[in-house]
Amino acid sequence: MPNSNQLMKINIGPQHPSTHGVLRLVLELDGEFIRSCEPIIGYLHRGMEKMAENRTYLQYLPTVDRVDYLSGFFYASAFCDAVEYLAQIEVNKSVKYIRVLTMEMNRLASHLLWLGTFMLDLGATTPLFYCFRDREVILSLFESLTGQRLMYNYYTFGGVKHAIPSDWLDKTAEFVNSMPSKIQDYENIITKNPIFVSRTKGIGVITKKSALQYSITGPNLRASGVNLDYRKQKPYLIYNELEFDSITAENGDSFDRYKVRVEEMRVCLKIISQCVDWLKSNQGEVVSAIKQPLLKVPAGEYISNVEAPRGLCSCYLKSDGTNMPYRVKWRTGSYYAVQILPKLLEDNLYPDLMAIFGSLDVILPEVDR
Amino acid sequence: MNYLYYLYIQFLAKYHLPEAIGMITFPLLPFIIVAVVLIVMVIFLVLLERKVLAIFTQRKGPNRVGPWGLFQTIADAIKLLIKENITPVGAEKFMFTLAPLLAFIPVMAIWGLIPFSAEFDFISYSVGALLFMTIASIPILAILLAGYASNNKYSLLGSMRSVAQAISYELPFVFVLVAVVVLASSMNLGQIVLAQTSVYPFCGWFIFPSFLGFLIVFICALAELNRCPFDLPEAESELVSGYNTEYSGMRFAFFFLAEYAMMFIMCAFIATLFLGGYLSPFGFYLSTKIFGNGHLGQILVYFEQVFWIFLKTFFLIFCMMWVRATLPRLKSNQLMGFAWKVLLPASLLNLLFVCLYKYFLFAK
Amino acid sequence: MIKKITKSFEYIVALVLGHLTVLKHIFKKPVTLEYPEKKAVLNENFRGEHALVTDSGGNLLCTACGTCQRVCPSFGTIEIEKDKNESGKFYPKNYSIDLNKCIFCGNCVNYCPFGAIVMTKEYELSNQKKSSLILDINTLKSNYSDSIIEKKEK
Amino acid sequence: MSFDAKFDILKEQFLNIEFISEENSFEKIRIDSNSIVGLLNVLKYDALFDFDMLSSFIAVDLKDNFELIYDLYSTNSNKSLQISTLIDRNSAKVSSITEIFKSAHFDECEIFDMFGIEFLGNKNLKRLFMPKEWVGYPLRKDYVLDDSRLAWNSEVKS
Repeated sequence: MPNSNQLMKINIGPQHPSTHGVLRLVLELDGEFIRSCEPIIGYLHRGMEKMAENRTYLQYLPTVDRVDYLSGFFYASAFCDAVEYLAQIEVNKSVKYIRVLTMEMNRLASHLLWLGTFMLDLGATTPLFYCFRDREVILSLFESLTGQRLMYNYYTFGGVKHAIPSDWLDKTAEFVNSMPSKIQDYENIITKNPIFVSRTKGIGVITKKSALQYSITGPNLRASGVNLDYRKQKPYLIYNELEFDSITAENGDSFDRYKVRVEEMRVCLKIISQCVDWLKSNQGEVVSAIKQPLLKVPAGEYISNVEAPRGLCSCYLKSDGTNMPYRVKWRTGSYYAVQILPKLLEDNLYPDLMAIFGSLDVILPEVDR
Repeated sequence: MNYLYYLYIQFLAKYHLPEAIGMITFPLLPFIIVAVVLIVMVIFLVLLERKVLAIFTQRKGPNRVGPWGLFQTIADAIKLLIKENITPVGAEKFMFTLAPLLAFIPVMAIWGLIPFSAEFDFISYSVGALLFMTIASIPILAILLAGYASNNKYSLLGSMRSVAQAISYELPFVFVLVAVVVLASSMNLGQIVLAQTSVYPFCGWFIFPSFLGFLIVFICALAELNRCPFDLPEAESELVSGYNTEYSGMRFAFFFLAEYAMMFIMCAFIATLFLGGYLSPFGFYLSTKIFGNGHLGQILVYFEQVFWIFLKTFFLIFCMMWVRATLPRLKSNQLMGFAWKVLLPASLLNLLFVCLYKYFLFAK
Repeated sequence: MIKKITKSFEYIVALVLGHLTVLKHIFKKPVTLEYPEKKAVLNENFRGEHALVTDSGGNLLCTACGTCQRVCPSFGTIEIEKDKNESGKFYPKNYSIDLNKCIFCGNCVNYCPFGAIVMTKEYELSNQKKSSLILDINTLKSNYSDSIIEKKEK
Repeated sequence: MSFDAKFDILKEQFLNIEFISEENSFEKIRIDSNSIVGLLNVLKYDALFDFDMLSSFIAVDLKDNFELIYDLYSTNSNKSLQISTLIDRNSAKVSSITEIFKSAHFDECEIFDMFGIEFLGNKNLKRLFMPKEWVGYPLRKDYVLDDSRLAWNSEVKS
């Protein structure tokens, strides 16, 4: 091991093309090999948990989408689930189906963006445009449903803001039918590509033990062989009624994380089509009945778990009977993925940094909150 | 060629200029045409690359500056001209300014080597192919010079790596060149093209006996131009942004244009070696059929030959852009390993096969 | 040795397949939208610039009750000056929305008991001065009349 | 092996361990702060409990003292368990659990950054989100938001 003064200390970020937000990595390079890496985070800290303590429940709801702006529905659903449990607000079935439908479409959009930027890190430019072309369809569907493309503010306690537009379900069904061929296109270009395989197979291996040690969840954990999918293990909303399977792979390297996420896109499509069929067949009262702005939630505390695209998102809510939450704590997936990054980067080649970091699907608003 | 000379003298005589001036200036004409065509071609190529990549990804590509975005590259060039030419402190002034020129000038020289038609063979040496390889490797020196002269630790590292990559991919290139020379039994590019003539369409070309050689040369050209799967030096924007970190303004424009001009000429060279240069793929020339065999027909045959070589070159350029659209980047250690462990033995294998093919076919 | 050959043959097939899939996209129409010339079609519940609803007689529905202020997640975005007109009904003398702070969440529209505020489809809001991003009552009224005219044209 | 039987085993090993289930809240095992490491060791490595993942690590400021909630989860038996301790407010010290769960390092740095709770044994405990020279611990209830740099405090309406 060369003594540390020969190492070249460089730092990547916080403004950098491939750090998916504002992460700063201080790397010590020995020629081509990375000897040590220290992530410095906090550049995107907006004080989500402090904001909750001086805002009412309804005021805090729009900011919840911004915890992770690529999967806003998951965090809104976690927060609404917690408040509805504490305030004993009943939510009828069609609202649950709408929530699962929009969440799965959001997961598909988030995975598409991940695939595009991951391939861009590795140097292939065209998959990015194909993924964004497909993601654009989902975003315009969300825009016609909720009014905005990324910051939805569509869920409220006890239902959703407004009903589904008339032709929305048909457009979604049409989109779902067109997607499998597109995903097959991505597989043709990427999966067996010798350069991609040689750059990601056996790189950045997370063993099952270290994954649990660093409490990695979501696709990263399932790629290491642990079959932990909160939609299956602890079914919330109506996941127990839906018929789908959770994908796992064995050796937990970058290639398997890629494989798990691409298969998960197909699972999302299956769930979306089931939800669309159900919603088409039975109408239900969807708009939330709670209209008074100063909602009082009785004292109590609750942890609601939701399977977000980047790992488990659990929202701990403690209320003290007033109309403002007493304490909100967000547990997000990328927070722990950044923590395991230095361990993965040890003694790897410098170009592998992009292959490993891209495959972990880390996004910084989730890490800094 | 003398018919053209006769036309040129008549043209001068109209402005009652003496014939002597004609005699002096006539040899200059091709080089002026070459320079103008090269600059126009490079400007058009930069735009073509962006348009082709756009078509692959269902986009429109630049279409705001001029009709279909034709003046886009001119606008970029003017922008680069206006930008300030910064010379970093502590840089070797003379070598810092020499490097971009060293990258661009050889490319102009090589342009004349390639036979654009039976008559427009501006520089036809008996060792044309060898001369091409030597001059084509001068820009690699320019990269090394640029890296060293810009007094920047990162660009030195980047230029070292891109020079190592270019050299290790030159070796298979030369071995396949030897195979082609064996096939054509002459180094002169004109002869190589003539050796590929045959009555039936296509089948005289050297791509069929040494298809493996064609693939190797295509890959080596990609590596030499630092293009897609091998664009590690530029892609080092994470660590080192390659040798042209410190360059700005017109100097950067020179490096940028040199890269595209080099791409065009490399593709033209591969076309002459393997795809039968200016020979028309149908075995006969359309213009003789249409305009008969008189003087007019003969002249138009030359221009049709120019058309065929440009068509083949643009087909190869399209393939290079097509590869760029699909493949991700190679890692640095794979890059070197691929050249020495795979391409070099493959090129030797190709040389062996070509020699056997030549021995059995022409032994009688 | 045979495994190596089959593997490299498999790689070549994968490469060719990848290239052909990319080539396939040449024949598809471009999906990009040329923004300034063609504009995207927006749904009616798109959350754009705000507008104060006026009934046929031209006076505002808003009774300056302040619910929108209480529901707005960022403090100090909506400023209202309450006043009583001759018939004893409250009306806003001055009503301003500070677009620098507004996050376009639509809470004010959703929880307004009188449906007095509405979000139009206007999204080109960039401006030179930050002060011109503070919409006062007249611009909010004119926004509403513009959006009504637009609806009629369609 | 019902939960109560398992809980009795724990009762013998640890003195002041109690089972809390307040109304409208999830059940918690309350234990005092200096035997946390022992309990977590048992819960993780003992085959009976096998809670191998610390899913989340929550700190709450209860005005008179702090509460730390360890949300454990066992992947094999798909069960989750919440452990809670109360820490005195002014001498906020608790032993670190990074040896047992490596994921706790970031959590402990964040809690130190937000609440000022010292974690003994954590090698480089430093502020995670706030800048190094920040004064005060933002998530404490008595933290006054009077910093002039904050947007809504500045009365200047540009």
